[in-house]
Amino acid sequence: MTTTPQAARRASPRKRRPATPAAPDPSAGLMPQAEPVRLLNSDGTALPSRPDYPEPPVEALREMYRRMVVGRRFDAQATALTKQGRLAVYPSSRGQEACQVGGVLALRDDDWVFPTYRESMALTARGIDPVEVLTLLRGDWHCGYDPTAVRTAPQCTPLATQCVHAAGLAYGESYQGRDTVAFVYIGDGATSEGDFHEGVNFAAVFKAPVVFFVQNNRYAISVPLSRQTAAPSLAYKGVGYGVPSEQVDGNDPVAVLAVLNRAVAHARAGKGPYLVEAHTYRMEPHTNADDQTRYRDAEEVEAWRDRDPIARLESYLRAREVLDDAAVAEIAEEAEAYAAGLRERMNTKPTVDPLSLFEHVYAQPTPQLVEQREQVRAELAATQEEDA
Amino acid sequence: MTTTPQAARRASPRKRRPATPAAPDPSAGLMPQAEPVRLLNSDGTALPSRPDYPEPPVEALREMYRRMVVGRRFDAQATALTKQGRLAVYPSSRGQEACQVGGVLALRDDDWVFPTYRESMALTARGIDPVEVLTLLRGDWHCGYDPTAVRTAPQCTPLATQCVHAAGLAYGESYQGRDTVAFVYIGDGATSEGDFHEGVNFAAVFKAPVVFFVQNNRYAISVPLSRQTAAPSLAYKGVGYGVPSEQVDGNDPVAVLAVLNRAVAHARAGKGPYLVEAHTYRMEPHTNADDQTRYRDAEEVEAWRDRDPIARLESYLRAREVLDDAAVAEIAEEAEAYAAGLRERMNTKPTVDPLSLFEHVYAQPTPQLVEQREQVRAELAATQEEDA
Amino acid sequence: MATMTMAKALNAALADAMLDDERVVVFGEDVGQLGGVFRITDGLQARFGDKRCFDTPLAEAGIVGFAVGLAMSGLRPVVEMQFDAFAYPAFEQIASHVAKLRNRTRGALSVPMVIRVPYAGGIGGVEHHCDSSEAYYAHTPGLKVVTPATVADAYSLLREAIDDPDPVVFMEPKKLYFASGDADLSARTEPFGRAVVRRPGRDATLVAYGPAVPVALEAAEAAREEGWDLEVVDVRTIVPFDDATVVASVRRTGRCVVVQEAQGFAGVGAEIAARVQERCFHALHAPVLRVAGLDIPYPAPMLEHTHLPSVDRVLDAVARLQWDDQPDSRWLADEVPA
Amino acid sequence: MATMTMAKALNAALADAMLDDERVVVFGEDVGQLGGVFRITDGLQARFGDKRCFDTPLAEAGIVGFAVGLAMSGLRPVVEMQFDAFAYPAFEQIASHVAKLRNRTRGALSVPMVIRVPYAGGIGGVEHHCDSSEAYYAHTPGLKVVTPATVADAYSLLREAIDDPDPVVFMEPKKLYFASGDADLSARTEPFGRAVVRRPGRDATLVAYGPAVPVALEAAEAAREEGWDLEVVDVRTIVPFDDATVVASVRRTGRCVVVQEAQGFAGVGAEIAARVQERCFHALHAPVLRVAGLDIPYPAPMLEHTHLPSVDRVLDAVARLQWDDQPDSRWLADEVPA
Ligand SMILES: Cc1ncc(C[n+]2csc(CCOP(=O)(O)OP(=O)(O)O)c2C)c(N)n1
Ligand SMILES: Cc1ncc(C[n+]2csc(CCOP(=O)(O)OP(=O)(O)O)c2C)c(N)n1
Ligand SMILES: [Mg+2]
Ligand SMILES: [Mg+2]
Repeated sequence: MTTTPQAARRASPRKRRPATPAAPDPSAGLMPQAEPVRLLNSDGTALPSRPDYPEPPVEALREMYRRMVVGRRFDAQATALTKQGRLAVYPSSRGQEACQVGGVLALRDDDWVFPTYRESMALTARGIDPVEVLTLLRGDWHCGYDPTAVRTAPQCTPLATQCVHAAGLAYGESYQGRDTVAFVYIGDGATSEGDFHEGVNFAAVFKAPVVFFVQNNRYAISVPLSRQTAAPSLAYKGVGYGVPSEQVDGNDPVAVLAVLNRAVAHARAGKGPYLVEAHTYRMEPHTNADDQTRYRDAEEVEAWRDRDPIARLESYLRAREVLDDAAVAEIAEEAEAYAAGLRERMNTKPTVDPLSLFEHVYAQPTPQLVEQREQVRAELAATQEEDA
Repeated sequence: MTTTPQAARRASPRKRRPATPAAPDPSAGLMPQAEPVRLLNSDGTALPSRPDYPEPPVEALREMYRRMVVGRRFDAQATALTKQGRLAVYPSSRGQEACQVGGVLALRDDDWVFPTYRESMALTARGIDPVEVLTLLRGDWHCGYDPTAVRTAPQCTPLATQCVHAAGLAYGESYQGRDTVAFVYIGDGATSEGDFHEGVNFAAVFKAPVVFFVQNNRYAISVPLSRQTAAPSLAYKGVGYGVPSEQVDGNDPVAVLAVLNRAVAHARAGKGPYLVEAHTYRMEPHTNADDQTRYRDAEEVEAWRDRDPIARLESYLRAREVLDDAAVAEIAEEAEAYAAGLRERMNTKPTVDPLSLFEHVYAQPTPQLVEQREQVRAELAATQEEDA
Repeated sequence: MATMTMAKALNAALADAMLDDERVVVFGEDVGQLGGVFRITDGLQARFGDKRCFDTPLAEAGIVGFAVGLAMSGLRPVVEMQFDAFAYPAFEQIASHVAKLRNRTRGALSVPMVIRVPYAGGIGGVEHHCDSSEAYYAHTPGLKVVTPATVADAYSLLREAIDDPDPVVFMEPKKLYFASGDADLSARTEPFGRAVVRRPGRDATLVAYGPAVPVALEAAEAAREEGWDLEVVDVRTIVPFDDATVVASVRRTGRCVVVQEAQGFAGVGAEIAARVQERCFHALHAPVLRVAGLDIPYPAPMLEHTHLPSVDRVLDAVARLQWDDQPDSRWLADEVPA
Repeated sequence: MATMTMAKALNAALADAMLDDERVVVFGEDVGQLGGVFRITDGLQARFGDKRCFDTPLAEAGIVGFAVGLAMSGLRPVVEMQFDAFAYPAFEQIASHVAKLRNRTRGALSVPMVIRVPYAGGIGGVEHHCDSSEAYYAHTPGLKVVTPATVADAYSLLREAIDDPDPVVFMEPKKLYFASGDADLSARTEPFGRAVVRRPGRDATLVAYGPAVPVALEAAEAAREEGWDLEVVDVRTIVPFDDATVVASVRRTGRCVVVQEAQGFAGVGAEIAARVQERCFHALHAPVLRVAGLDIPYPAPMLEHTHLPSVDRVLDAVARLQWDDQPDSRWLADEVPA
């Protein structure tokens, strides 16, 4: 039998019914707000408070201000050091102070931070010796600090690879009965890497206490956000992993800390990972070696000065009367002293023993490395003779 | 000045305001239905029709039925061929007929299909010679068919890697003014791979006409869905890329075709990629070599028999009076003939010239390969002498 | 001393390691209830619970990166890559992190772990299931690369790898999984990093590792009839490489053939040949020859026997070791065949 | 004939290829407005539009896989990996697809493309920015691997690579980007797959490629004073390898040192040394020696000079080529230092 036109045309035995059935939305509690969370206007005046994001204690905000000011000064000093040839390269995070410092303040000392090359300010804000933080960028061969001592992974350059490390570390800690939270700093561009996907998914599947903090500063070197995603917001990626997500005005220090406090509390409570996107902006070139005139114009950068996170927090704290001229001056002095100390300590080229090349490749050098070390040792001896 | 307790306790100058402001939801049109789209009950009786997913023409459904029946018979024959040692291995898609055939029916001949090892049935349903489809599994060294001739990529084993190929192919086609759609078959497990993330994102950013069709058959070999995602549905991943997504009852042939028609139309219209998750079930082991008793019990498998997509469509088409005993018998005969033909043609071990090893490694063999080929040629000559 | 398959010996090594050290965790794809597609982790989840042996999402970079994090937290991860070619997605994690973390942190952060990779062919596997990928890892400083050829070594090398302070890529020759042999499950064989003479001989040395070792031994047997007494050295640990044992053997025999299954170009066999001729030049009566897989993508089951180093190919190479002190006719012509 | 930097020559090659063949598309990270971090794609987007030269999402597997799809659709992708170590995420796409698609489809589906990889060190780069990764690709059948050492070759080899029917991994020595030289932008130099004698000599052959070629040439100059007349062969295309040119040279000189920047173990230099001693055994007065990078993760700017093959190291190796016909004292001791 073949289908007769009649049979085909015969109306289907269906009743029409309105489009979608009303069912409970399984994405409830996972989706971010439609608009970035904001607690301060750009001018620093307060917005109405909101129950979902209680404002952090004012002491915390004042401490945040202090570290942001010192952090910005540190950042400027580091950029200056590149000009003096004391640093091989430096990626500035000027403009991202609220994010850099907010992440650190939301954490306990025994939590683990997984930073990128962009987080030098965050690390100094965490209390790591700035000279150690800059060791690698100075041209030395290691990350400077002892990651296990300061609970901070080496600054990560292969983009997004730290996401899976954080998932593993966080799972391993809870596996061993510790309530450590792992905090991942990552950029907008790096969210395009497969390792971001795998890291967030591993954390979600294993309910690992990780906070993924995306600093969306609009650019991956020269590539604008529009080439990284077609989504309304990077925070919309969370729901695909069953991970609650939020977006926040990354230049609103009060909102950043409020949102990160909630995210960290969520992770610490054993509810699994949390994803936060902070909308911010990198005021400096990608690094001192970058030529930003090729991909963005001065006006765009200027426009962001009005949203300066430090000025914003300062005027709010002055309004709250926990900051006055004297305090501002005092903190500015502290920042200057911090920079001066760094400048001085960086004033020498570090010297490194060539034979250290063979250390820490393996716990014990292999016979091949011993052989190569002896050759290098002989070469060095020879040159010394010549020089003598 | 240090913060005085008074200052700290002084209430912040805020008015309270209700939680979230009502803003337009940027995720509108991206999120899937809360429940999988279903147009038929498990018993094949019709559900109320819905404007968002108009029912496909009955001729198409009848053709779908025919290909599903033939496809299942082909699949059973292929499994049988492994027992007779005619196939090295075979991954069955029994139970997934609605998805296997639905994808093919939603496409034009000049669209491109990106299948996995699981899609042998889809490929035969697309009209590719079954012997060609099984060439690789027979132990031969190539994919069997000419991908450019049948607009079908080689069946892909490295999981999720085909997602980025599809994005590139689709973009390249539209770049050259052709309205080709690329259709990706992928499994639930493979969505955990970084290449899935990168492929969907590339397609979204470049607005490439790709339909990503996730056959969620609940298992990745032995690993259950719960180890792949903590999300309510795999379709929730789309919003993170700004890609409209839907979930569908993968054992409801009418719904599968209706949803895929819409997805393909969306892509063809230049609106970018579309993500569809089909909830289905693999009735057979992962491959003939798999021991499913280690990870799931017979009851679970049995329960899915009641949702058999073929029985479901058959009873619906009978109700629509476009199918009767005679037609069913006729199609069953066709399927038997198809299987018999395959059985017969597979009844011999293919022979391959060892020297073909050196062909198509490069457009022209390198001097090193020429050298190696001559050595092998000499070896073969020597053994022939011995045999003689 | 018990007789068992290599698969069983590997399984026993994992079980014993988990018993001796509760920091050892085993994970990967299908390693839980299924016990792995080759059953190497069979029964571990039932015995040690699903926290000690568990399945992960299907993502190899994720698996290795997750192991990095677990190692940072003080655990001892042993991960399974389901097949050789399916470890490639993890290449960045392996080359840029696993191999370098100790060095980048001056030893403050070591990530001891074992990455188990079933590799090589001879099992009639379809495409992407039979790659020989050891050279990629051996060329990456910071990794140790180990491959057993006997049941006894499978057990002891895996135990040693798990105890090792450095990350170890543990390459398991698939085709030997179900070959039986004797293993004393309490004893270790040679210390880590030592090659071993599997068969003493006077006339020439065959250097092989992993799946090529049985081929070399078989060839040595067959060579008897041709009147050649061949020594067979099993490399065992590609990194660190045991120059002493190999060089001592070749200096004694004066002739050497390196046998590997992997495609030859820029493979581990090239390194061995280069090292041997550097160190044994004046002892060599003939060039160091190599018998390796062809420089092609791993072929189909029907043709793999033509691709794989065979006893005949090894014997052909031995025959070319200039016993009559005549130069190898193959290279006599002024220009190389092209 | 014009004088320009290698960077400019590569830029010109891309522009000319895009002009000659509209199927050629250039993409990657920061290759658009920025013109690439090394400015190799400078001006291409302005000149050819953002459909011919464009930025992609930040994902290397995505970039290479996207190129596979574009090639399937008939285009000719030329992709940039920003740095050597940042190509590792694409390793699976390169090894399992780019290298194998032609073979897996009996030639029905070829994916001609060029994967540009700025590689190696000598530029004071920080970690992950100076890997020498050529051996990973050279060991993968189905890929061609090319590396220019001169400005003229940079232009012509890139043009040839783009025209080539096979996928080519094009390794660009970073430290030579801004070295100037003469290039005739219309001419091709040698045919693809040919090495070239950069400097004729009688006493010994230095075989080098990419960043090591200038070192070898400098060493050859310096060797004059020591009374050695050294020949320098530039390999140019690692795959396919030009045995004829190398073997002819070594048969003439009777001595050979292979120079490479990459860590030595299982590197391309090992393959070259193994091939040369196989084919030139009776012509050799000394073992083929290798001068390579140390077997360590690429070191910090402060120490890279100690890691990199230097003129002195090359001369030390040449001095060990047993001119007095005495065996190399280094290997005389029965056991190797350990
Ligand atoms: C895997 C990998 N690919 C490429 C690079 C080169 N690279 C370094 S930073 C950068 C841009 C990163 O942008 P984003 O993630 O937004 O972070 P941001 O620099 O803006 O803080 C790129 C492409 C890298 N480090 N790693
Ligand atoms: C990159 C990669 N890793 C691992 C494998 C081994 N493998 C083959 S099929 C499979 C399970 C895939 O599950 P799913 O994606 O759900 O597809 P299904 O088999 O259920 O159709 C695995 C792990 C592979 N082929 N590729
Ligand atoms: Mg950014
Ligand atoms: Mg599945």
